[in-house]
Amino acid sequence: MSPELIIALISGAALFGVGIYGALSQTNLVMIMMGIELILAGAMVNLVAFWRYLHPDVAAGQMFVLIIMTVMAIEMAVGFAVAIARFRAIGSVEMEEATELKG
Amino acid sequence: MTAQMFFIGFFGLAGVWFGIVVFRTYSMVRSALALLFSQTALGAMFLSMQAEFLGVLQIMMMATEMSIMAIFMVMFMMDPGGLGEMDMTHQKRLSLGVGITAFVSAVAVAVFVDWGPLATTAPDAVQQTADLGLELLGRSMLIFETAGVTILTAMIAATAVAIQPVKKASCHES
Amino acid sequence: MNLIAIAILAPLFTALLILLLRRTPALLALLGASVACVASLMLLANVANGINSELLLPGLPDMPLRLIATPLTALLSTLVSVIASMVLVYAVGYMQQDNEKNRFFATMLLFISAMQTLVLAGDWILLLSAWELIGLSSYLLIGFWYRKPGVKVAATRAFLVTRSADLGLYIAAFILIASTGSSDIASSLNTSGGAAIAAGLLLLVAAMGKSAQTPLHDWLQQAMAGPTPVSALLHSATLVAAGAILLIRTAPMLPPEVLLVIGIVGGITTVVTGLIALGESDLKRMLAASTSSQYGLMLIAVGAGVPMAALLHLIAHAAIKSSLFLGAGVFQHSRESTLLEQLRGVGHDRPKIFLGFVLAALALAGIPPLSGFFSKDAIIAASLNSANIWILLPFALAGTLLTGGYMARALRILWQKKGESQPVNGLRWMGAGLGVLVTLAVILAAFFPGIESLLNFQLSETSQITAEILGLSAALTGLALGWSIPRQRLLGPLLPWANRGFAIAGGFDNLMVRPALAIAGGCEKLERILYAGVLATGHLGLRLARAARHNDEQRIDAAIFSFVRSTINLGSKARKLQSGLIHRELAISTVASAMILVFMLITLLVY
Amino acid sequence: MYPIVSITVFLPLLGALLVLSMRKAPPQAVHAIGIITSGFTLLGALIMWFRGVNETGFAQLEQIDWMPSIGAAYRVGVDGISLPLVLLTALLFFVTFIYSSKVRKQSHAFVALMLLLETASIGAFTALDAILFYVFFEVSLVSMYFMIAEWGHEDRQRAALMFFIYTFLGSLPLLLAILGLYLGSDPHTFDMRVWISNPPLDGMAATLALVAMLITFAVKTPVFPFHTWLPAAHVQAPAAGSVILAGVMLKFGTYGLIRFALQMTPDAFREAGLVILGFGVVAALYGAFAALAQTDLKRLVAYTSINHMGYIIVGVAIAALASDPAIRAIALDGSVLQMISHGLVTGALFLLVGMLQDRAHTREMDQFGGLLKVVPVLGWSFVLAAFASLGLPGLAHFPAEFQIFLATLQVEPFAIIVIIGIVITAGLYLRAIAQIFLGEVGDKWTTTTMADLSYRELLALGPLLAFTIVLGVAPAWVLDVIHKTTSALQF
Repeated sequence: MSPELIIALISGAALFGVGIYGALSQTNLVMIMMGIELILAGAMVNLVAFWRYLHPDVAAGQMFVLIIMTVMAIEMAVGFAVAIARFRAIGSVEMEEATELKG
Repeated sequence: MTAQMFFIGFFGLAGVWFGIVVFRTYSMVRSALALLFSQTALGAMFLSMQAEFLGVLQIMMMATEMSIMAIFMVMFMMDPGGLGEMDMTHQKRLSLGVGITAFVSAVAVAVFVDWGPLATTAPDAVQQTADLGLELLGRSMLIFETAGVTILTAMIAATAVAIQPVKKASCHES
Repeated sequence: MNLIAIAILAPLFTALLILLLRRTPALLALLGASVACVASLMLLANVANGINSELLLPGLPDMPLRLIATPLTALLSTLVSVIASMVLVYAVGYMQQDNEKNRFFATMLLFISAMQTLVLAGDWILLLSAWELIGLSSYLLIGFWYRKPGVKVAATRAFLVTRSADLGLYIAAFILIASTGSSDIASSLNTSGGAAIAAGLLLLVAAMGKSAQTPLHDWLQQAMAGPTPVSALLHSATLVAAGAILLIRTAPMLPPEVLLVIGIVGGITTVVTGLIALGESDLKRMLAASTSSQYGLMLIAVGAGVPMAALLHLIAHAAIKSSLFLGAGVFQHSRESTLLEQLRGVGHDRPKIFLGFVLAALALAGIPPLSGFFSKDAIIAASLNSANIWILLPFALAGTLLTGGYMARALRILWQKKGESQPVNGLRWMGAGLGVLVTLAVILAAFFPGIESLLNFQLSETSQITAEILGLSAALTGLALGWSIPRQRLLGPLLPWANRGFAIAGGFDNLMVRPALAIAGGCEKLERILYAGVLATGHLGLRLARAARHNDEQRIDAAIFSFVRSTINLGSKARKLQSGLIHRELAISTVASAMILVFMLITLLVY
Repeated sequence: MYPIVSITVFLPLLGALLVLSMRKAPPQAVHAIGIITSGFTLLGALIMWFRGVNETGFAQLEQIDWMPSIGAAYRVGVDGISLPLVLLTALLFFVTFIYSSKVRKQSHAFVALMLLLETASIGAFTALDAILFYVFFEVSLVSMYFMIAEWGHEDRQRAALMFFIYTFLGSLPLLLAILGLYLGSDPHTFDMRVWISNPPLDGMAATLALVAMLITFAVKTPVFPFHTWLPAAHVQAPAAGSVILAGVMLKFGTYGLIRFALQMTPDAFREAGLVILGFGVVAALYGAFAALAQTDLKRLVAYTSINHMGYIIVGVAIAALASDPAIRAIALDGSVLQMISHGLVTGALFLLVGMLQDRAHTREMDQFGGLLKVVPVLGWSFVLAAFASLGLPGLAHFPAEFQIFLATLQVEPFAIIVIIGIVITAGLYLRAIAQIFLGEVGDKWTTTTMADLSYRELLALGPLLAFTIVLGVAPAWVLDVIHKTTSALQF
């Protein structure tokens, strides 16, 4: 049993944890988006590792990676659109000030 | 201790390191660049895992994406240079706890699960790409198309959200 | 068209006609009465030729109403119609002043047709109906001047007494119908035994009521409140006669015990009411009392087992008494009063009328050759021949004596002294009616043989002479006494009692009215108690229900409100949770998903 | 061959719906609708009358399955006992509508309620299905409750409460009895014809059912001591309500007594006959005496109707006790005819009392005096009605009471004491007439002008008085119909 998979998974886990920390801790919309990017990246690493070391003959693994990339792209686009709108509205993208959704 | 294992470990470490760097700097630009590097490292990691297509795709996408992001940083952030050491974080302890918990649990799963025999060899690049193509246009057609349509929708929506509301502008002027 | 129907319906239709046209009531009335008169005379002729006719009408199921024309009924019907027409002729004059002639004549005609029905009735139901109807019409007539004081009491009293006595007729009719299974009178005449005794006694009660026999006699005197023609009709041939007629018709079925009772009742009545008449100070009331007394004599005859004698006296008395009343009516108009004191010497002012009055009075007293003489002798003879002669004869003689007495007294008072009278208009009509009736009273005796042959009945010749002697002597003694000796000395201690009408124990009032009212009062009390009780239970129930409802509402409301309050609190807490800060939401969702993950992991490990 | 019975039953209901549908219509129009509808209903009743009844059983049957699973169906039809009652009901409602056409207080609701009441009444008399009967019965009670509570006089609430208590007490046992009969019948059915042709219950069960039914009908009739609701309700009810209550709804009790108690549990009824007879005698005499004690004219009339209904109870009990079918037929003829005549006479009397009250605004008899001079037509009408009510021959009550008493004497001679009642009623009516109409004109009425009967009132009163006389002079035309059924009755 060779440790490649484990190593890959651990790095994916690390990315995931870092991403969560970032997403939760940052006050800036863009930074939060970065955190999310990292989370997704962690997921991607795992998927690729699984494909490579468990079912290299099934292309579905790679396909899932593609889907996640798509999700990242979408997240970027929407996130930046929102950021633009907010910036235009109140001149800042600080999340501390985004309390309109307060119930 | 094969070369592949070394490269995987190396690039993974690099990606994680740059990922951490993303939240360690006080400058948006630097964070964006760090993220760029992290993503690129991952791309390299993919390559070292013999997923050529995905690796290349990752590097290209992330390069473009992160450059766009850097531009936005410059656009939006106060203090792009990050010279004033202002803290732009909150609920640090919670975030840290959650992050570490997630990391630990994931590692635990990765370590303690019996993954069975690993595949030693992977199909070569051409084969992979062909398989992927067949996969996409065959079994996973629906998912693939859905993803495409979703992207389109997201682009339109993003544009709609982003452009300045005309009516409001006119109100402003008058 | 059947003669019977005409005799009954002619007066009825004219009455309706009067009520509809509201004009010339007198003419119409005379017309109707005369038609009825002609019809009943023709009936009599038919019967005399031996043609008995019968009329069946649909009545109750299996009990048809029947009208029969037998010698007896035809004779009575003739009597009724003749007397009634004469009285009507008189009434035309008498009522000239009155402004409610329509009602008067209509009621009179109703009365006549009811009486015709009564005498012609062939079954119990019809008899009973007619019996009650004459009660009604007499009520209406006695109460004709209903605004006068005392009139309503008199009318009510008359109807009530007769109605209560009528119960006897009701039950008797039920008994007879039950025992024979048919409502036909003729067929029920041959009942016998206990049924006959019971029925006979009950019939006697009914007859006592109608014929004003003691102790039910006082209503008749009060009935004087009505107009004089009414009294004349009432006492002569219609209302009062009904009782005697009933007994005469049912005589064949009466067992001897009942006959004896009838005789005794008649005897007591004739004496008691004779004394009352003698003590009376009002002419019309005196005549009324004498009516009771005369019908007492008839009952004696029936009791003696010779109903035909009673019938003869009934006929004679009808003519006599009606003429007496009519005369009294004339006197009343000329003095505006009926008190004997006021009427002193009125005879001088109205000689013709007084002559008629005298004739009638003598006839009633029983002076030959007037009709009363023969009929009274028949009665006395009957009592002579009867089994219990020693009971009946004294009564009969006493009655005759008293009759002479009060008539003589009345004549004397009416003739003595002078007084001034006022002119009376309509005297011609009155005179006409009175004249005919007086003539009848005088010459009626001539018809008696014819009647006897018609009813193929022979008064017993035996002891005829004795009877004549006894009767005549009694009558003459009575006349002499009455003329010569004032009533105070005649009656002595009896006088006040007689003036009180020999009311036994307060009479009708104390015996019947007061107990009834007392019972009614008791019922009313019980009623209030019941009412209160039920109402109390009802309120109690309502109060219970209200309490329960109140309680329930309290509980339920409390539950509902507490629930609502808690929901609201929960909602506000939830609002606090929703800070709207992206990062916080994010943290929450992350933690939550972590929990979910842990949960899934645990389940994975467990299974 | 139209289903004339059903049409007659539901025509008033249609009228009521029509009235409710046209909220805006003026009161005159509403009353016109009421009069016309009831007129057509009367027409239907007359058609039913001329179609006649059968020798045995019921005629003019109309049937629709309703709840087949439990054997309940819409069954209507008439026999010699119910047909005259139907005619009476239609007539009374007609004249009542004419009389109350002056009601202005919520005339919509009034007319609608009356029409509903008419449907319920005719339905109750024609229903041949126990469930149907019960439904109509209840509906009538409820609508009468509202009638009293809404349009009554000064003390109506208490009277309505009284009425409510009694109806509440009353109709529950009937339901139990109906269920008992239903469970007893085999196969289970609510068809009253089946129950009549072969009574389902016997022994103790029959006795219990009989007792239950007797309670209900004793309250409804009413019989002493269940009668206290009657005077209260009558005194407080509006004149129209009194007429319907006395003329129609009291008949539910006696009709039910014959139709249910006598025909469906005959043996038990025969055993209890003497008790029922006693109740009847007591009721009759008590009613008479209590009426004698009244000073309020309307209460007086109300109590006399207790007396008259008592005669009916006596007649029915006698019919049960009689062994000879002829006598039984006589008694039942008398009882049914008494229902009709009581409806006519008492209806007329209550109308007259209402008219008197409208004029004088009092019902205390000693307040009046000499009114015969003031309002002759009203006075003579009252005299006629009063004499009819005290059973004068030639007027409606005489044939009925004569038959009842005749049968009574033949079956239970001691019970003939009930005949004292006719003297008491005579006395109290004569006293009432003397107090109100005879004597000097009360000074109150010399000053205030009192109008005689208007055309409306004459129109309302005329038919009743006319029928009263016709029924008294020639009872045959009704008695033949009744007799056809009663003589064939088997139990």
